[in-house]
Amino acid sequence: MDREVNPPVLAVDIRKQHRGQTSFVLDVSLEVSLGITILFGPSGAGKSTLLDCIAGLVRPDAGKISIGKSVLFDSTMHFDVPPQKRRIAYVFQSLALFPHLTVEKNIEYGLRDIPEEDRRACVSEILGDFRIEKLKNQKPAQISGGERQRAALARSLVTAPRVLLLDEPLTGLDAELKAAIVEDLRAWNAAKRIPILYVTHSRDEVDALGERVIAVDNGRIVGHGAPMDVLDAPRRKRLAQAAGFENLLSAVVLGLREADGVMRVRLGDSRCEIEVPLAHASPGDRGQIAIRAGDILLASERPRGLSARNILEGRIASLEQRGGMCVARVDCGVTFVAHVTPGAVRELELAPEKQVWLVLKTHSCHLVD
Amino acid sequence: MDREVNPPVLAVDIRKQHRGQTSFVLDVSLEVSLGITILFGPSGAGKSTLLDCIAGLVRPDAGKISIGKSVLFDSTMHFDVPPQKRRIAYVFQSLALFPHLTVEKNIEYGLRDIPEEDRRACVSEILGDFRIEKLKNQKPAQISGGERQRAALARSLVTAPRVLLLDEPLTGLDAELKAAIVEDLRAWNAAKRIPILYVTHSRDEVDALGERVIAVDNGRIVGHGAPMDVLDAPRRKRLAQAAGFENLLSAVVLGLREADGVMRVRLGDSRCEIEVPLAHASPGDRGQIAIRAGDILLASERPRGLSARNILEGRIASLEQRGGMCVARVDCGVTFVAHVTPGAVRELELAPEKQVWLVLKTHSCHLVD
Amino acid sequence: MSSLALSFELAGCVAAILLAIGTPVAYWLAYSNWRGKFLLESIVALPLVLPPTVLGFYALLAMGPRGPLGRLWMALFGHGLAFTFSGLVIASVVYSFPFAVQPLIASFEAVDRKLLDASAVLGAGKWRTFRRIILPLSLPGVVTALVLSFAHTLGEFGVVLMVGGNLAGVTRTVSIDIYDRVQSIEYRAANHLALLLLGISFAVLCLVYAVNRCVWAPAWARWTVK
Amino acid sequence: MSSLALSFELAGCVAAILLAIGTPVAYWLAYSNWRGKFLLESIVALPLVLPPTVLGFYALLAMGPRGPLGRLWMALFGHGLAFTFSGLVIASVVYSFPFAVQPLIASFEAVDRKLLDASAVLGAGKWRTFRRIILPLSLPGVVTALVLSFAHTLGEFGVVLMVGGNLAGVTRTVSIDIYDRVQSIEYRAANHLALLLLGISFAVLCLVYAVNRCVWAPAWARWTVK
Amino acid sequence: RAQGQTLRVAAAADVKFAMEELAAQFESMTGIKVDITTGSSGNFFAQIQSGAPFDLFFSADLQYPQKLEAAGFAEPGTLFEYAQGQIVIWTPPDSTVEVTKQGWSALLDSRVQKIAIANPEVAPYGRAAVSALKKAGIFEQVKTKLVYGENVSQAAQFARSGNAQAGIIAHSLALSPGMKDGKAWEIPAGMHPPIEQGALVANNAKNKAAALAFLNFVKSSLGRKTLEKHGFAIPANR
Ligand SMILES: Nc1ncnc2c1ncn2[C@@H]1O[C@H](COP(=O)(O)OP(=O)(O)OP(=O)(O)O)[C@@H](O)[C@H]1O
Ligand SMILES: Nc1ncnc2c1ncn2[C@@H]1O[C@H](COP(=O)(O)OP(=O)(O)OP(=O)(O)O)[C@@H](O)[C@H]1O
Ligand SMILES: [Mg+2]
Ligand SMILES: [Mg+2]
Repeated sequence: MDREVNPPVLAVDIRKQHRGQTSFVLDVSLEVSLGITILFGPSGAGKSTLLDCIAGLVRPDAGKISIGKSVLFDSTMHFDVPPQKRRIAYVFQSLALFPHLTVEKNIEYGLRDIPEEDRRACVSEILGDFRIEKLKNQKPAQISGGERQRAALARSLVTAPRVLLLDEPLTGLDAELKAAIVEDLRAWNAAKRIPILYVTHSRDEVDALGERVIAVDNGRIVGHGAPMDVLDAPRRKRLAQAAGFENLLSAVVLGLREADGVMRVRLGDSRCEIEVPLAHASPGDRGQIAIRAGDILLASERPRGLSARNILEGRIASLEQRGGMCVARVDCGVTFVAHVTPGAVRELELAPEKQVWLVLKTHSCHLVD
Repeated sequence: MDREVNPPVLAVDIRKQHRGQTSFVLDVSLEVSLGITILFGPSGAGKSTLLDCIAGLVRPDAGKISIGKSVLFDSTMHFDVPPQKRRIAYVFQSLALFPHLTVEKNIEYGLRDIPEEDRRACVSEILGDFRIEKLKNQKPAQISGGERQRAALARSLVTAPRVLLLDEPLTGLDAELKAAIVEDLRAWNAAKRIPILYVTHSRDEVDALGERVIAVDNGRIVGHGAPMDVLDAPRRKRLAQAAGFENLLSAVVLGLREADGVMRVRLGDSRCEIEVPLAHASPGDRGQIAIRAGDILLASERPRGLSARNILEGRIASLEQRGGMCVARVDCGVTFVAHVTPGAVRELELAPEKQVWLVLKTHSCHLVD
Repeated sequence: MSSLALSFELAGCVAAILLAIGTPVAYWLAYSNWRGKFLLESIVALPLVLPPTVLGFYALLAMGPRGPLGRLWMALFGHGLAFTFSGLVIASVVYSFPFAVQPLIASFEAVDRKLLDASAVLGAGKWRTFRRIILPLSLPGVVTALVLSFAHTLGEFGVVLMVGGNLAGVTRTVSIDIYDRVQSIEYRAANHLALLLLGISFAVLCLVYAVNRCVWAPAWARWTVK
Repeated sequence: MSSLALSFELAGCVAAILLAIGTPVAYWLAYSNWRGKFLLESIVALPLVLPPTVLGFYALLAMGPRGPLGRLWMALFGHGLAFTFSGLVIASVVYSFPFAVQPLIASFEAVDRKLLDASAVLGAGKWRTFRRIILPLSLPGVVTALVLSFAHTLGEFGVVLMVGGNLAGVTRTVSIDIYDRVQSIEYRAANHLALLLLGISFAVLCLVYAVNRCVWAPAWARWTVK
Repeated sequence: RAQGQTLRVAAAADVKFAMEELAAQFESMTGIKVDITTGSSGNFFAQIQSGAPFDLFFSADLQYPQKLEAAGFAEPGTLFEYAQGQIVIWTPPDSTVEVTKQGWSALLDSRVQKIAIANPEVAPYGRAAVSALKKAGIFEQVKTKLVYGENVSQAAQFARSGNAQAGIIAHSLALSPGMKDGKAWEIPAGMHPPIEQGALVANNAKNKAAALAFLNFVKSSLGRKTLEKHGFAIPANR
């Protein structure tokens, strides 16, 4: 995890058990540096609870929270800064727009020590950015779900926080809007450079925004680092599924080729052998290989002159069209799931029983322990 | 749009203007057949308003709504069946779980004419399907956002409705859960065969569930048909963006080759020429070509022996890593945006200024008018 | 202490009847779309502005042999309404009506409309929605209505005196009893009785509030004054 | 009609003071985490259970030259508290306290806690959160509190009679005036005065409710009895 | 002349009309305005002890003024019995019971189902009514018909509104404008202990001279005549 020298970094080390809840305990220790850190993990993992603790809305049972040198919470000192003094902006998963205030008044709410004129300018700029100028005199009950989402986001972003917490801020927006707001967020981030914790389930948002990812599961941190490292080389099966790996195959390590940075593994009980990136393993070790269905290419004749090393011969077991995509199951001893476009199906004349070749890049194959 | 012979089909033909709203008018006429129909459109398009009207929560200004032969609303007859008599299940965008009831009681709420025993069985089955058995005695304020989403979905699905309306039911769920629930929904749909209107912004969900798509924009229906036809060959620029096409290039038609089902177009002012699927157009016509960044392949040397017809030579203008993906801008006279995996970047030694070839399948190129 | 028992019996009856009558009225006032309903809301509050004995006097007129209510009652039951326990109950219900209805209206109105929509969509009719959603979510208002009408009836004495005629065991409530003792300068006795009344009322109210908290607290009590 | 003016002045003062005092008390009772707060809630309702004249009697003792309040007042202002307008106001405030506080508590408690969290996170302190979020969202409860305490003070006469001494122009409110006329069997005059009082009160209440509807209705009035 | 002065008089409800006439006469003679507050003697008793600004107190009995004097709230030597109350049996004008002819037996009539009297525990008129009933020998027969008003005025209202078909009320009330259309039978004074009504000047009276003057006016022959006109007897010992 990269650390900058002096900047205000959010440091959290807390334990929290909800009252009357025995099965779930949040027990995490993390540092959030400047820029956007993605908080990623399955539903019920404790992401919102963590943000609630940081914002001061839920009091941890024990631990410490600080921004740079300023301590926000310390259970040993019985020290607890109330939320309104923390200068942490937080977009709730449930939005919590004020139902009796117009969109404009909602957004203005957090701006008060600012001269009237600047405030107006501020608000009307962000209304424009988020394409909700037209709605500024509507109340939350009178606007659409996506519009509400944007209003809630705008309400938090206009303030000048020390830390920004975003709990799934872009769910429910269409791709175009999402892209536009992602751009705004990137610009905002570049300008402000504060620690931002961003909860999302969407791989697209991770790819578009994430500088770092912290993976949470069942109240614990199960990984952190660059998005690729955390999400594309997942360590745990559950996370692998969460990140959308359709193929999860058991494998046994055959041999390491350290010079090339690869190792050879055999899949399942089959005779399929592939090359995967090197890992801390020794021959005979067992593990799982995760591969995205979209990372697998199909060819109708044995490909030549390609840089890809893993080429497996197989037979199409089934072919199913799902909306704009075809899902092919290919039996190569083990069964792979591959996504191909309908165009490719037509051009390659793919059909059940047809012989095909799978093309797998080494780095599309991830070892999971 | 496919029509089955006799089945109860939801027919809607209504006009609705919100009180005090002048800029937005919902004015639609549609038929929803058995199975899942996706309602797709940008934020504020009027999707939720349409569902509200169908459910009877908002009274249209004029028009008619019926299921098969049973009329639900008819403005000319001043006929309006109240929502509780419509037997339409509806998962709200805002969920609206009852805050004072446990998850289990929430789910039981819609079941009443059923014997106690069956009801228990029903509820415990769906609790299991949606992986919320553990939470059944929690209240909505005590569970996570995703858990709430599942509870709301379960609450509607246990009833035996004549029509099911789902307003973004899976946003905020992680990929694994989403996949599981999508499977449940498919099974449910196969078993019940009732008209289901499903609002989503997610292309994944469309692909996984959609038998048909109705595209809405600004209160009007702007397209309907199979997902591929509506979303992959979008007719309007705005929809193209909404469906996630990163490349939107102006083009002029050069000539038609009807036998092959393709036509040749030139992109922008450049000399770039590509083949795209045939459309109602004549040489000289202008239009837009939409291409997904993920549909473009890069090669470091001129590819040979591939079935793809469109191979463009260009130079990498910029290369930017975004999380687990690299975004390459390639200048071929016009600039293309292509997504490549970091693995490919390494293997092909991609870098700014490097000469590359773009590979575009014909059917990845869509004409937009 | 028969006057004490009588008072609690009266207050209990009145509170129960008020809840039964006030709830539909409040429901209608909270959810009706009628534009003129503020007129009705105002009328509901009107019994309050008259001094209780005066209201009692008008009640007495209405219950008298020439009054509509008195004649109706006579036709139905063969005896007059004034100076009976039933008469007391009716007059007290009229007088305490606003205390029951106003808090109910306010809390019914505060229920999130989206939940009512959700209930309707799940097939629940008005009655089921009311019983399962509106009523439980309005619990604080219902408790307020109950407490105000109960306590107010306990303490009421103007109307009661006027309509009841201060008959020991029938219409002499504890508040009249205390009043009489103050009037006849038996301050010690008055003090004792007043303390007894306060003590019992306090116990009853504590019970109501404690139960209310237990039912209510777990799900909601999170935001607190720090 | 000086007694009428006096009544409205008194009711106005009392309602204003009650709102000012009742609001912080209700706020604390609604949001405090203290487990014993149901005790306080019960105490708040207690003034109701005593008959008004008896409460007035105790108030008179407290405000008299030997009472603690009377002595304090004398030390501060050089004159007694009983039989003055100020005395009336204080006694009425005590008596109508529950009518103001109970509806306020109920409506404060009904405000969605998530909104209070949102306000805090946006940097608003308790006061700003109260003023901008809790108060506007509790408007129906505030109106109820205002109406109940205003109307109840208008109609109150037991406490007022006792503490005020029924002095023309100083402490003779219209309800005492009407009461006097009923007592001396001047029914015509009593009826006239009562009608006048009802008429003006009705107008005032209509105004309050109509304004309340206008402020409130547009955003919320969607779910209606069909 | 004491122009512009105002006397505040606390008077029991039963002497209200007499007091108003006395006040008018006194004002026309002296120019001193008299403000009359009517109410319950028990309340006035408590209020005067708490420093109520009344100059004079005309009670409905003798007990309250005596206690006030004993406690030092009266101007010494001013306490005197200004009148004695008388009681009547009153029936509403539309009553078919001929009370003026039947006297006591009217109360035994089956058409009389309720008889209103003042609460004997607190009101002197109530005590007088009960002892007169006992003297007449019909108390046990009518006991279940009795309903009690807080004071004699409320008893009058019970009868007036028709809820009680007869009432034993103060003669002074029966003569008041609102009641005089009914029928009244005077109960002989000997049938009940005298209803002695005392008056006094409060020791914190602002204007003692004027208060004494008013007291003396009540004692004067004009004062007596006015009281008698309103249904009071003048005690012999005065
Ligand atoms: N009650 C209302 N009063 C006035 N305008 C409204 C009301 N509800 C919705 N609108 C407006 O109507 C339009 C359509 O809203 P609707 O909620 O149907 O959109 P939507 O397609 O569901 O969008 P989203 O994807 O953001 O949920 C929006 O412009 C919205 O601002
Ligand atoms: N107030 C509460 N009382 C008891 N348990 C709670 C409470 N809030 C949350 N939980 C539980 O704690 C766990 C973590 O919840 P949290 O809201 O932090 O999850 P999350 O990671 O945000 O999930 P999602 O992606 O679904 O929003 C869940 O199992 C939830 O049921
Ligand atoms: Mg969450
Ligand atoms: Mg919507």
